[in-house]
This record gives sequence, structure tokens and C-alpha cells, in this order.
Amino acid sequence: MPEMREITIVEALREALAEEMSRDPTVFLMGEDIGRANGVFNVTAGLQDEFGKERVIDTPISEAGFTGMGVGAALTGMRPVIEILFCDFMTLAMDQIVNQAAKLHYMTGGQAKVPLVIRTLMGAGRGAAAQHSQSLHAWVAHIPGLKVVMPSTPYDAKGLLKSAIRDDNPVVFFEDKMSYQVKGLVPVGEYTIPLGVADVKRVGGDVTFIATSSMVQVALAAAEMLAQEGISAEVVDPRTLKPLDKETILESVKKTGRVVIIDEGYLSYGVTAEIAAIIADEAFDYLDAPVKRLGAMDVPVPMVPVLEQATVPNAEQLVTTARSLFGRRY
Amino acid sequence: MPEMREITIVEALREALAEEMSRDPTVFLMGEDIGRANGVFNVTAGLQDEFGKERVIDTPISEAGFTGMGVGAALTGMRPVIEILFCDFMTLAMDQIVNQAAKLHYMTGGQAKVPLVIRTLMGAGRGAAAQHSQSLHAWVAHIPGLKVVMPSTPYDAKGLLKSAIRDDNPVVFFEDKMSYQVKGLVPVGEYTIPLGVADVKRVGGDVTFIATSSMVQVALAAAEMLAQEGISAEVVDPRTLKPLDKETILESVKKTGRVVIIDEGYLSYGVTAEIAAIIADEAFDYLDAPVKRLGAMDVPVPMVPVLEQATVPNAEQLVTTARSLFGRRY
Amino acid sequence: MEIDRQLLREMYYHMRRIRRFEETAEELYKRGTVVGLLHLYIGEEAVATGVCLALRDDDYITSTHRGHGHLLAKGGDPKRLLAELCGRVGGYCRGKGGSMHAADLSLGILGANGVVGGGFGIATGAALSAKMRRSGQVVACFFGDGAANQGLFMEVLNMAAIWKLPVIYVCENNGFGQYTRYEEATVTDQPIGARAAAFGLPTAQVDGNDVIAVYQAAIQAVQSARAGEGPSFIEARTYRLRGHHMGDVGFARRYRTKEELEEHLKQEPVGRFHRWLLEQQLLTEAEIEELEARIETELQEAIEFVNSSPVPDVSEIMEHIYA
Amino acid sequence: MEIDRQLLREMYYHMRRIRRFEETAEELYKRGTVVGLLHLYIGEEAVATGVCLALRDDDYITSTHRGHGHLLAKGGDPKRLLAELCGRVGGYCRGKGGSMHAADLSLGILGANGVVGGGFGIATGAALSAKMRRSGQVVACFFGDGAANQGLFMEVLNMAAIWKLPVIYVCENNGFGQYTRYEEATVTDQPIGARAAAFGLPTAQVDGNDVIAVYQAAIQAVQSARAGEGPSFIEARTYRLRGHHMGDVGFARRYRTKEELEEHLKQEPVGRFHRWLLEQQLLTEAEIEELEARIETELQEAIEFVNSSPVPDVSEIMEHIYA
Ligand SMILES: Cc1ncc(C[n+]2csc(CCOP(=O)(O)OP(=O)(O)O)c2C)c(N)n1
Ligand SMILES: Cc1ncc(C[n+]2csc(CCOP(=O)(O)OP(=O)(O)O)c2C)c(N)n1
Ligand SMILES: [Mg+2]
Ligand SMILES: [Mg+2]
Repeated sequence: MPEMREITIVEALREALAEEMSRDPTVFLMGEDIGRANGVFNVTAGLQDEFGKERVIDTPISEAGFTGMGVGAALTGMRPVIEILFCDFMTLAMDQIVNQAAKLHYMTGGQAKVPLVIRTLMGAGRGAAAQHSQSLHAWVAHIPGLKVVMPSTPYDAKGLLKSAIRDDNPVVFFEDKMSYQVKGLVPVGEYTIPLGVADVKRVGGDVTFIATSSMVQVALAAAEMLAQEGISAEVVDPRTLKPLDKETILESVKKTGRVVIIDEGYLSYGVTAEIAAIIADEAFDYLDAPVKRLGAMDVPVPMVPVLEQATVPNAEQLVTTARSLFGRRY
Repeated sequence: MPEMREITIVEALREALAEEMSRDPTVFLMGEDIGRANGVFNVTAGLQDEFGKERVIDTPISEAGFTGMGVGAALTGMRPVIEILFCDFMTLAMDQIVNQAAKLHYMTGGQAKVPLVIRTLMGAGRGAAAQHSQSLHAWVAHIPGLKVVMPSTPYDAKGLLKSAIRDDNPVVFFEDKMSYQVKGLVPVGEYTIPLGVADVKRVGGDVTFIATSSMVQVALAAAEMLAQEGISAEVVDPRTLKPLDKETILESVKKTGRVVIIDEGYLSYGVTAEIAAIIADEAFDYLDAPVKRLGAMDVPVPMVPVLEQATVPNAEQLVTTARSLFGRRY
Repeated sequence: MEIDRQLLREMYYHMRRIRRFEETAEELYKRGTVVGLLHLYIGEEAVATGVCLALRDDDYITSTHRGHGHLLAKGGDPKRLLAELCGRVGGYCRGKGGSMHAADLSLGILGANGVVGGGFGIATGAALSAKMRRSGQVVACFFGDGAANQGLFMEVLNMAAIWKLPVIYVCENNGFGQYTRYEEATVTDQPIGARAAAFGLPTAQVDGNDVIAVYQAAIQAVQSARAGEGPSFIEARTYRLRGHHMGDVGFARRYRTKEELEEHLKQEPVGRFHRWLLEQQLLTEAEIEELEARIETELQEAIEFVNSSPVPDVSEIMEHIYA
Repeated sequence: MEIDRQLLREMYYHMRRIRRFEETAEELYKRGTVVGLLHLYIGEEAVATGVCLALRDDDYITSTHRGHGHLLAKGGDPKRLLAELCGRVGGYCRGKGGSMHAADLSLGILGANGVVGGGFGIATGAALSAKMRRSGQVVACFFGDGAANQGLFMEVLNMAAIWKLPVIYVCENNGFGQYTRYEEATVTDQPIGARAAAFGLPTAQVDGNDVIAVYQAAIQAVQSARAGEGPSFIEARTYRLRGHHMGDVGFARRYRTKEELEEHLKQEPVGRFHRWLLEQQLLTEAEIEELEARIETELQEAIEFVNSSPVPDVSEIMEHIYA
């Protein structure tokens, strides 16, 4: 058993960046205020001191520009890790992410490689209103050529970020800003987690919760609540949306026959829909109840916290939804 | 019965634009080469001659800029209809569409109105490769505050575009470039089609095809083929993705018990997923078979036609998929 | 240019009112009454004031995440603004927008913006609209030195120039974009105005802590816009006296020294204008005191308004998504 | 600057080869052998040639939708390019990219681009990479007059300037963006170079139909980039002699007159260079004929290569999505 210690997601991410930069001189960081200011959420704290201004680059507020530069640097031998502060601002760089980074390998018949990581923030919760609170991972998950990562624990965050950096493809890595201080056990030594492998965060037999990012905590809380009623919930965290570990998801659903998918993106045309659709097709014969899902409300995130909070799915809603699946027997 | 004549989708769209510009002096058009050049696909043919350079504005190649200007003009009393040539280039204007246009009404507590129409092209088929062939309607359908329209016939195209222009919200209007020459009957006089009302394009009892845009033709062709085998397919065209007419969709699925959803966006995390998820939840008890869907392959669209064509769903695939739903009885 | 006493009084009133509003918001933020992100305009009051007083009532402005000064100087209501910051139904946006989205469409205030540079398109489109409607309206587009590095800026400069749109781009260069210094993120051997000049716009660079200088540059730009001569650009050099936003105190020492801050405090625009008005005997102490008293009353009323205005009911969430 | 005969020969070879390649592609397009969208570079050969001959083999270029000239001048293989246009497995991208995405990473050709302005970020990032790797490589970023109106251009100008990146922005002003004239879409009282100058870049405006002038400007820019002095900008004024793309013949009379076209045909760069070389007795008729014969052989080989190279099998579709 490796030695473990408890650290936060912020610390886990920081370790991943530092380790990968030490290991590979082609890894470098680029983004707004990531250097001298240590990053707005401290993820890059101390890295500019450690690795210098050339490898931890403070950029102007030019998201399209520095994302595009990340593509160019990745094409020519470097492994840039860029930060787009809030994923709401990916909107400014979608051409670079989707038309350039995602497609260059394919369009050039396999010649070009774009080992680019885009770190970005998702999630409501800070009263930051509609332009600073979105979770737009469904957009990038929709695009062939991109990989999409959504860690929910310090252990996953570190292992997945290291894999993302070593991956030869563009990877969009979503960090939930309200989960940065979530703590968990992380091994002292080196490890990575492959992209495309879901993790069963809790084993159960009656109902499956498929939960992403901060919704994993919500699902675990709901599972605890249901346990008291004698309902045993399994919590599956896909960890990456592309590649998506369909097998683990389907296996769990086939076992329980009941499923609720929970994710913080807008509900409509969001990530929950894809997972629900896969289940409704490929696990149809095993389902004992309708496929349910919870997402953020289909509304621009309001600033005032009492409304804002109500837009994000919570454990009570999940419990209620799960319970509703047991009212009926087929 | 109104007098009818057969016209193409291009002609229908052009009529809608001309009629709305005549009716309302605040309607104006903005886009690349829409004026003197008549629009790359002739949709705006003759409109600059008719309405002048001030109301049919040829823009520089500045998608973010003129989309943003559309928002500003819409906020201040005008009804701009802008054209983003290929929806692949919406990537350059997503901030304006998603963070500004879509959210201003909400963020200002209902003060601001943004009656902006964004016309754009979708679909593969011209050997134009991965950056000119996408169907990115799932992105905008995901965003609260936007309406999303996808006409499949000249009749719908005209009636829906007129409604979009009169709507007080931002509307993204997707035109399929390979369907422009599709012909159909259109009344001579004035009419509109409300946004949010699906249309049953073919009545049937055994299986439901839910098809969007150019896939409606594919679904109709498949339905003909199946009719010969004694399978009666119903074809439902949602016509608008936001608002989505769930009732009509669910009604049809409840009637037939079998459904295939077909759309030209990338399959994964695409529009078919949302519709499938709704059905798997709300029509679960009526389903006699897994919920199936067909979308574009999850691949950057290749240039060479033999590969390109294979990425787009076709009638044969739809027939095969539909047939597979009848191998089993529950 | 002759500036009459009435106008000077108004200038002082607005600058001082913005300052006191911001101090009040700061105070209420610390108490937890103001919620969400709060970016204070303290130190930059002369810019909004000088520009907005050069505008007509029906002219438009677009504002930024640091937008209270713009809204107030354009005639916005401190009660409704403060209530918005506190997330109350009496707020400009019923609490849905907060500080970064405050707007008063009826006063031509087209909204603050959470996206850096988010106002460029809106402002330029409003100018297009004004031109098409032949309304004679002019648009002032406020943005920061950081925002000048957004490509959208240059896209709209080109269109404003070729179509001769009545818009004034006002760059508030306060020395920082978050925690990155202007000089680190932006070419400095050319001023920001060189970008506008590259599209043929007349440009001015003024001391942004000198309200008269700002006003004079704005008047000229407004006249030329109103006359159909097209867009102009103004860079107002000023200095951010507070952190990037409330709640980032930990960052304070990372990007500037105490000495630098103190040096700039000496030049802060409200005190400087105050001293100058007295020195030049343009306003009397009594007049100033009267203005200040009026402001304090207004702010008192604003606080009372906030206290009387409830937080919105959860049932409001789904309202206002579609018009 | 001394330009030796060997270099002149190479210049002529490249220009003529590009011209003949394009004419061949045009012909094959009409026969249906070339598939997809095809934008011809005819009339603009001097730009790619002058710039690429100023580069080292390991330098980078980024190209545009009108990119055959750039690729060929940088040393690309006409066989593989033509095969790509025809969608054959022998093509640079195995037929998956087509004309708008042809690339040869091994030659530093980072790809054509279907998005107008899509190369700005890639070029500037490659320059950053070259600088970080201390490789001494330089990047030439080709783009059109239309692309200069994409905001991304100005974003990268700023970063290239503050970080002194070895990149040369080469604006091919061919008078049109699709069917809109340069003068209608772009501010013209300032040259496009003023935008670069606003960020402190040295700028040059040259006759883009004069390969020597282009070459000289490029050499200077390359030297300064190689010396660590940062980015430069070149505007090459040229003229698009064909339609925007093959298959838009119906548009021809909408945006220019026959007379205008004929006027420009007189200035077309290949014939002009040919005449000049003979006049100045720098190359002999025999030398030129030999070069032309070599080109014809190459193109013949390219056509044969196309004919022998199959269209990809459908099973290839799902290959190359992920590395
Ligand atoms: C597109 C975008 N990128 C990043 C941010 C985060 N951010 C908020 S304010 C700010 C700095 C803005 O600087 P400037 O434009 O100079 O305005 P100032 O804050 O100095 O008034 C940044 C980077 C944002 N809101 N929007
Ligand atoms: C972002 C984007 N907008 C629009 C188009 C459609 N389009 C293709 S080429 C072109 C004109 C480009 O003009 P310019 O940059 O001058 O290059 P040229 O064709 O003249 O070589 C346009 C508008 C596109 N490909 N990409
Ligand atoms: Mg600033
Ligand atoms: Mg051009």
C-alpha cells in the first residue's frame, strides 16, 4: 500500500502540474494571472517561482489568442497546459478548441498532434451570475477529437491531470470551483489514472447514480440518506466524458435496473442526456423504471444566492427522484 | 384553401426576409457577402437592390464583431437578422450568442430584449471538410435564453423564419446547405408558423421517426421503404429544438411504442440524446423496444466524398435500425 | 472650453457620490449584505463622470464588471443599484444580475458586463442602430486596459470606422487587469490609442484623474460622433485604488507595493478635484458640504431601500428567461 | 541586396510551378477529379515564393484556404498535394483534409486552414515554441486582407510583440474577401500594417506581384526574427485573378468588371518576372525552357500519381480521430 496523505483538490492539481513540469521540459503553463498572482484559485501557486517566467506565462486577456498559441506550440513539440479562467470564456476560444485543436490530427491524415491541455472552471455557487457560473462541458464532449475530463476527488484530479498532460490529444479539463477545497487521500508517490475509466465511488445494488464532478459528492450524500431507508445506491463517476466508459455504466445499470444521472450542466441537451440515451438503448431490457436525470435548471444562473442555489441539483432532489423509481414494480 | 405554388427552400427564405423587411422597417440584414453578391447561396438575392445598402449590410469577416453588433442593435430598437455563413464559424461568436444575446433578458431582470435572428448553415455534403461541414445546433439548444429552429421544407422555412424575426428573443436558425434546392408547396399569401410546434410529416402506427432538418427527407424515404415491408412509420419533425414540442413527440411514441431519432449533428452528446432521454423518462411505460438514434458519426467530417457521405445517416441505416426494433416483442 | 459652475457642481456631485457609493458597497460587502462579486471603481471616478456628463440623456453607454461609476454618472439610481448588489427584488435586475449586470435600459445604460470586452459589440451595434434610426444618439463604450487585448475591440473599430458610427471608445487604463500590470500584458511602446488610430479614429490620451480633461476630450468626441463624423477613442490614465475585487485581499502585495499605492493615493481624483475647486474658488466649502450632505442622504435612503426590499422568491427563477 | 542567378532561377521555378499546378488543378476540377472546395492562388505566386525562399528548411509556415502556393514554395510535394485535392490515399492527408487542410509537418508546413484567420494562433504559438526550444526557427504566417479583420490577428500581435516572438505576419492583400472588395470591408485611410505598427512591429508594404520586393522584405523580417528582435509585418499588394473558388462563376460579374480584371492581368507576376528576367538578361530563354520542361514533367508525374492512388476505403473513417 502506498503512503497516503490528505490534501485538497487545489493541492492535488498543483502537484500534478509541478511533477509533470519537472518530468518533462516541454510542459509549460499559460493563462491569466497564473504566474506572479499564483492563479486566481491558487492552483498554480509557486510554480512561476519554481519554473520561471518562461514556463509559467501570464497572458493578456486574449483567450482566443493564447488558446490558439497553445495549439501552435503543441503542434511543434511542446505540451502546453493553458488555463481559461471560467469555462464561460471558452466561448471566446471555441474556434481554436473545436475547429483547430480537435480536428488537426484528423484533417492532416494523422500527421499533426496537438498535446494541449485546457484547464477551466465550471459550476455555480459564488454569486458570480450568469456569465461566470456555467458548466459547458457538454459542448466539448460533443466534439470528436477532444477528450473531456471532470475529476471529483483529489486523487482523481491529480492522476487524471497527469494523464491529460501526457496524452497526445487536446484535453479539456474541468475543475469545479466550489470543490477546490474538497479533501481526500492521495498517494505520496507517482501515479496516473487512465482517461476513459469510470470509478465506482460507492457500491450498491438497488439504484445507480451516475454523477460527474461536484455532483459526485451530492450523489454520495443522497446515497447515505437512502441507505437509512434501506435503499442501496451505487455511485458511478465516469471521470471522463470522452472517452466515456460505457461498460462500467451499463454494468451498474444492468445490475440495479434503476438509474438517475446527475450533472451540473444545463439539463436540456446536456451531458445527462447522452448517458440516459445510451442506457435507454443498450440497457433497455434491464431497466425497471424510467431513466431519470438531474441537471442544472435551464436558466441563466441568477446572481442572488437563494436563486442560484436552487438552480443546482442537490441531494434532497436526488433522493426524491430515486425514491420515485421504487413506487412501481415491473 | 390558400393558393399554393412550388418553390425551393432558398426562395422561401428569401420571401420571408423580403416580406418581413417590407412589413417592419426595423428589420435589417447583416453578414458576409449577403448584399452585392446576393449571398453565397443566393438566399438574399436582390435584397440589397430592393432595400438598399443600409438595410442589407455586407460586413467584414468579423463574426464576433457583427454578431455582437447585432445584439447591440437588437437591444436598441432594431430587429437584426445576421448571417454566419457556416455554423462552424459560430465558434468565433459564441460569447456574443451565449453570454450576451441569450442572457441579457434574464440578467437584467427582464429589462433588455434581444430580438436577434442568427441564420447559419449546417450539414456535410459538399466536400468542404471538417471546418465547413458541422451541425452544431446541439450547442445552442443547450443554452437557456436561445430559441433554435431547424426547418426541413420550404413551407416550414418561410413560416418559421417569419416567426423568428418577430420573436423578441434571440433565435438561431439553421439552414441545411444540401436542402436549399428542396422544393415544396408554399401559400401565396402571408402566414407564420409558431415556434415550438412539431409537425407530423407522415402518419404511421408502428414506429416513430423523430427527424430534424435534412434528416426529415431521409426519414420519409425510409418510411416509404418500410411501408413496402408492411411497417408503418410516423415521421415527426420537431421543427424547433427550443422550445421543443415534447407533447407531439411523446404522443407519437406512446402510440407506436418504438422510436428512432435521427439528426445530422454528431451522435455523442448531440440532439438525439436529449430527445431519447425525454422519451426514456416520460414514455418509458409505452416503449416496446430500446430507444434508437442515428446521428453523424463522431468524426471530423472528412473531405473526400466517399468518406464524407458515410458519416451522414441515411435511409438504409434508418430502415435497418427500425427493422431491428421488430425482432422482439415485449 | 468654458465650464460653468453648475457643471462643476454636478461633476463634483457625481464623483463624490460614486466614491461614497463604493465605500458604502464595500462596507455592506464586509457585512455580507452585498453578495456576489464586487469590483470597486474607487480612484477612477473622474472617467465615468467626465464622459457621462458629456452625453445627452438619451445617449447610450456600455459598461464593465467595474461599472457602478458609469451607471451612476449616467443618471442611474443608487437605490436600485445598491439593491441589485444585495440581490433584492428592488434592484435593477431583481437580484438576478448583480453588480456585473446592472443596467437601466430606460436611461440608455445597456448593461455592465461580466465578460472582459463584452461591451464592444453591443456598443457598436447600438451606434449602428442609432445611425439607422437617425436618432442622433451617441454611444460611449467603457472598457479597461485589459479589455483592449480582446480581439473583438479591433473588429468593431474597423466596422465603426468604415460605417462612421457614432461611438466613443473610452479605455479606462487603471494600470491593471486583475493582478497583471498593464505593462506586462500590453505593448507599451505604443499607446492603446494607436490601435484605434490604425483604423483612422481620432484619439486622445488624457489624465483620467482630471475630470475636466476627461470631459473636454469627451465633448469633442461626442460632437464629432453627433455630427456624423464617426467614432473616436479616448484613453484615460487612472489607477485602481482597491483590489481587483472585494475578497482578494490576499493578492494585494503580489502585484504592487504599498509605496506605489500611497503615491497614487495622493493623486486620487475626488480629493484632487475638491482641492482644486476650493483653490480656484469655483465652489465654496459650503456648497461642497451641501452636496456631500445630499449624497449622504441619498445613500442613507439607498440603504433603507435595500433593507425594505426582499430577496426574490425562488418562484422567480424561471421568469425572464424568454421575453 | 545581391540576388544571385541560382536564386532567381529558383524563384522563377517556384512561381511558374505554382501557376502551372493551379492550372492543372483547375483543369482537374472541371473534369471532376479534384473534389471539394478549390481556391486558386493564380496571380499571387510572387508572395508565397518571395517569402518562402527567405526561410530556412526547418522554419514554419501557416497557410490559408488559398494555400497551394505556400505549401509548394515551402518545398511541398506537388504529387501529394494534387492527390490530396483529389481525395486520394496518397494525398498529404489521405484525402481527409483536401485543399483547405493540406499540411506537411515534416517540412514545417503547419497546415492550410478553412477558417479565415485560423492560422494566427497556430503561427504565433509555433513562434513561442521555437523561442522556448531555442531552435532559431522562424514562422511565416500567411493570411488575406479579409482575415486581417478577425480580432484574433490583433490578439496575437500583442503577444508576439510583448514576448518578441520570431513570427512574420504576411498579409496577402489580393483585393477581395470572397466577393467583397477590400475597400468596402476594411478601413483604407490607414494601411493594414498600421494595425501591426500599433503594436510596435516593423511593417513593410510591398508590390506583391514583384517577387524580388517580397523576398527582400521577407529577408529583413526573417533576419530580425532570427536575431531575437521579434515579429514583423509585411503587406503584399496583389490581385486575385480567378474567382473566389472554382464553381462560383456565376458571381464573376458581381464584384468586378472585365476591364479591371484585364488591367490586372497585365501585371500578373509570373509573366512579369519572366519578361524582366529576359530583359535584364538574368536568365536565358533556354534556361527558362528547361525549368518549364522540368515543371511539366513534375506535373505529369503528379497526375500519374493521382491516377495510381486510390480513394480511401470507408474503413479509414474512424482512423486518426485520436492520436
Ligand atoms: C473574457 C474574460 N476573461 C477573463 C475574465 C476575468 N477577469 C475579470 S476582470 C479581469 C481584468 C480586467 O481588466 P481591465 O479590462 O483592465 O478592467 P479593470 O478590472 O482593470 O477595470 C479579468 C481577467 C473575464 N471576466 N472575462
Ligand atoms: C471565419 C470564416 N468566415 C468566413 C469564411 C468564408 N470565407 C472563406 S474565404 C473568405 C474570404 C477570405 O478573404 P481573404 O482573407 O482576403 O483571403 P482570400 O480568399 O482573398 O485569399 C471567406 C469569407 C471562412 N472560411 N471563415
Ligand atoms: Mg484595468
Ligand atoms: Mg483577399
